[in-house]
Amino acid sequence: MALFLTISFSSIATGIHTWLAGTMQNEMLVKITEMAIAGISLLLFLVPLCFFLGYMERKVAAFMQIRLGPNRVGPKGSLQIVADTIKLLLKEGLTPTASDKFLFNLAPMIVVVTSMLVMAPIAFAKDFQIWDLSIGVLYVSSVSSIAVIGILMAGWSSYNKYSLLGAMRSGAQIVSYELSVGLSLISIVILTGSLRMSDIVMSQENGWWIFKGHIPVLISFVIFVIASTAEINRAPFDLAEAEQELTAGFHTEYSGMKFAMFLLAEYINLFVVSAIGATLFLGGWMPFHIGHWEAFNHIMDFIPSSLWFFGKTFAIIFIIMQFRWTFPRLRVDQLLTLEWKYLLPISMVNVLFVTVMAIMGWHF
Amino acid sequence: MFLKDYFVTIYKSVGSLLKGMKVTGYYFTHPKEIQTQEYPDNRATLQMFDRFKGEVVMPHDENNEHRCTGCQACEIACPNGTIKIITKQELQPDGKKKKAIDTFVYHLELCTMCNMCVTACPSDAIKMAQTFEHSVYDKRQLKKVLNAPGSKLMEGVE
Amino acid sequence: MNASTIIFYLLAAIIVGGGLMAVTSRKIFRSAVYLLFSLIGIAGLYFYLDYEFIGAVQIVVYVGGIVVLIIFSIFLTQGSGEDMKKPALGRAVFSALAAAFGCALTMLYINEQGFTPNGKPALEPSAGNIGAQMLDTAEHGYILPFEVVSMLLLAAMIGCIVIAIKIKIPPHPILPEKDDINIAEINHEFAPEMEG
Amino acid sequence: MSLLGEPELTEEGEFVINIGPQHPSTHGVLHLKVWLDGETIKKIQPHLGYIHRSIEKMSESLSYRNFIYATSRMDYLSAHINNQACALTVEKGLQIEAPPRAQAIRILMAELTRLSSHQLWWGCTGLDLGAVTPFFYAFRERELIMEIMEETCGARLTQNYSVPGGVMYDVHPNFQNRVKDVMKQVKSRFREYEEALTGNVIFEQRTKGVGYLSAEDAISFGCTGPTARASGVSCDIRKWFPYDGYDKLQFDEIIMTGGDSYTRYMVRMEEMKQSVAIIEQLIDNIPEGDFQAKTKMVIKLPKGEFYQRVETARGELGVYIVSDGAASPYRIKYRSPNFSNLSALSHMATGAKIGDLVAIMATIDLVIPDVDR
Repeated sequence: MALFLTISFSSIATGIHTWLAGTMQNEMLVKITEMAIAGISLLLFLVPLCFFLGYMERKVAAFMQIRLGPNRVGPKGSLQIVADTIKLLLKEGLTPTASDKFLFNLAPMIVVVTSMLVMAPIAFAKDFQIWDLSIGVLYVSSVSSIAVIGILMAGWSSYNKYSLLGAMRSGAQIVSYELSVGLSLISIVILTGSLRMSDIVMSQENGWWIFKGHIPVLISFVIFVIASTAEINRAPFDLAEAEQELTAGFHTEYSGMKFAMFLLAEYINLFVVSAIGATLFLGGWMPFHIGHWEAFNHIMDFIPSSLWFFGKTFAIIFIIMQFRWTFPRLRVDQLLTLEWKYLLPISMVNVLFVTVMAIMGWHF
Repeated sequence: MFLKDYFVTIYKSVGSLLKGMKVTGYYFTHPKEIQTQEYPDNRATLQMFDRFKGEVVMPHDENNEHRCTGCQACEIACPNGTIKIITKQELQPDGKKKKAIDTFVYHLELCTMCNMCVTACPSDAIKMAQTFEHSVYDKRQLKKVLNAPGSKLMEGVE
Repeated sequence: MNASTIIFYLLAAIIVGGGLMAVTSRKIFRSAVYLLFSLIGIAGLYFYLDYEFIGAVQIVVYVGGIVVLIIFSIFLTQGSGEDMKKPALGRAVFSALAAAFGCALTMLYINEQGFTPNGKPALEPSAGNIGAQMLDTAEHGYILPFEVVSMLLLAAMIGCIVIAIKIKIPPHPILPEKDDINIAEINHEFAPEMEG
Repeated sequence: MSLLGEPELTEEGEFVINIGPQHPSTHGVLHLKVWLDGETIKKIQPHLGYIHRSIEKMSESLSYRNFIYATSRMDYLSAHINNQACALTVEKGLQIEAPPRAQAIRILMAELTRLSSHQLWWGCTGLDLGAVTPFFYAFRERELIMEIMEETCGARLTQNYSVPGGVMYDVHPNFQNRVKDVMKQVKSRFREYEEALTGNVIFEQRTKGVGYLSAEDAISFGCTGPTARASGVSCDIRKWFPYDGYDKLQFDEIIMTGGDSYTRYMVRMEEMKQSVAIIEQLIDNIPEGDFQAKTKMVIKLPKGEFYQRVETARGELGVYIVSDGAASPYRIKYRSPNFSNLSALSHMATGAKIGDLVAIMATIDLVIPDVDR
């Protein structure tokens, strides 16, 4: 087990590449095969992940609501979500007659593909990263902004007034909250001096930013969690689907597999924002280190880096889930008030503080 | 003081949100509070209240005797026409003819469990049973005959 | 033909095809979506050239900003779900000519340029580099355009706010002061009615 | 024909959506036609009749004993209070009064019903505003009250426990102990309700200043119950026209003057506490004696008109019986609280957002079968 975890991802990738290059003479074929391998392995990771998140959400909700949750299919109901997926797969995918069929079918794909693209620069463990590009943080915030178009498209093309209202709401919401997310990410970028994910993780070798950065980083972490909950359209910011108001908002008309895609995208997004929060504020795969306590740091290093990463990510996921099962939903104007009157000014001032802190070197 | 109000609002709001999260967090960490009754699994231990109104039944004793005289008080008392009693004239040992029930038809599908028939019955012939799993695939099965075949009126019940 | 050529032509096809479809589509919302493809294709081209920063900025600005705004304005347009009318023949011919001449001009300049690879590796766009260059006043600094653009955006924002301000609709009924309601009086009014 | 549907664009920028009859937050088959300007509501037109079962007409062919059971299906959350109202009307016609024990049992049951109804309403309010979890907490306590009902009346929702002249049978031997236990638990949970929903800043923001109804409007729309009392109108039938011995009990009529959704919410929360107080006063003091007055087998009311009003969990329920001396009523009319309260909805929600509409509907606490009957 330990041996397996110490094999770095890049060495596996190089091994596969040399083997493929050896067997196939054609350079193009090698590239295509590698792309296919990367895509399939990502899918093989994502689908079980989404199953787990779906199961986790149900169980968390159930325990908070003094229920048992799914407990029929599989041990402790763990296969319930698989059964549900099979049900969704077998269901008829309805397309409303009056809808714009091309866009109606395109929208869920855009949403899913976008959320998968954002996975690229995330470091899952030590040396385990799909694409360590130099502007990782900027890439994440840029690519995730495409998702809103998928939602707008879904709402528009459904030929349904509820969908349209939901799409309008989510458009206003995502565009606004992107600012706060961006600003809270920037505060870490300022402290690190790099947009590269691996640099950001390495900079937390002697302590995570949430501890090193005093109160300003704590504030930006809180703002990040709130604003990214809004970014991924989860309660209490789920105005785009707002069951009690708009029945299901932008995906009212979707059924079967197309609906499942929205669900898939929601869980991938949930994982992605939590992973980014964990990477930027809680040190990603970096074990818990305290300054110069060598012995303590050494013990912490024994815990595999992937465990650290997933532990932190799921802690954030749990918080976001608890939000969903605790709070009432905001109204559309209050949503924008929260962003423009509270989160944005605070995070702007906060960035100023962080900058001063970074220049003066007041962090550890 | 605008700024003071601003921060006091934030402080109070965050406080109230954390209070809410404390409640859900408490229940998340205390699985003993779970209220779910796993219904089909707890059938063996499930105890219905003795007054629970499940369906109308006519108790018979070991001699296959019931207490229904066929007075039709229940049929009149029923608001929905759930009960239909078909009577016959039975020859008594002393040569007199006496009214007795032939079939006591009970339409469970029409019954609202209002208990009017049971209170109307002068001879306590019918009562409410505690069964509650009434679903069937064919609704004709819900039309029941309450008196057992070959049953007789109990001695001494007028 | 190797893999990178294929990728290049694929991206080029997406860009050109998206642009053509955006112009020729009869449905205005679809036009916006085709434009989106075209813009994403350009971003892909930047990524393909290893200019990740430009690619990401392209997505942030054009896809996340401009296309979303276009879609929003389409939502606010009356009758936006209808097919647009076919343009008059004269207009179509004129537009086609303008596009052709523009294309020819660009081709001319590109051919004159002659593109010699300089062999140097791409500049590493670290956050520090970007920041330094953006705020530099020296030869390759961008402080002036940066400031001008921000002024322009400010002006645009003020314009938007001015346009968006409507004549105020009567607001939601405001709660009266507590003293406004005299319970005893109301009860007095209510009581005779209740005696039935 | 535009994608939005041209015919309904009655004015520039105005568009119409139909909320219901199948919609998660209408709590039944209510259909609201809503004219919108963006998200702001300009007008609401409720369309009724989807669940009309002609209970009134049906009652004309039933005897005075039998028609009561159908009222359980009107406002099914106040089923016992509806039964009680009918029984009281018949008693008025017969000029008899239920024995003291029966009266006390009826009040206890009525207050338990009110409590359980308000608990369900509390959960649903949270649910409508997007907080799913309080719903389950509310149902936990409601379940205990349902168990009391089940043990004594034999049914959880449609009890049919009140009959002309008293109650159908005496309370269960366990009744008093069980009620005391449940009241202890219910009281201890009020604090949790406050933490989970009442004090929550999002909840306050969603309900404060939303759906304002002035006292004058409340009276002119005929609103009753907590909806009117939150606007400062004193209209508790238990105080104004006491029945079944409510005048012997100590309790407060909750009147607040805010008039908005939050005040309606607070009125109901306080009423729950009052119900608990009433139950605690009475539970140890149930008089001994008969649980039912002697009535004839076939009840015949004298010729005339009889009217009796009671306070259900939602407001004033009036039962109006015209008798021609026969064994079944000549005409029955129910004055149901929800119908009048619903009529104020359009007035309250005009100028609010769609999200507010849900909050307003939640705090009026509509039960649609009672609107349609």
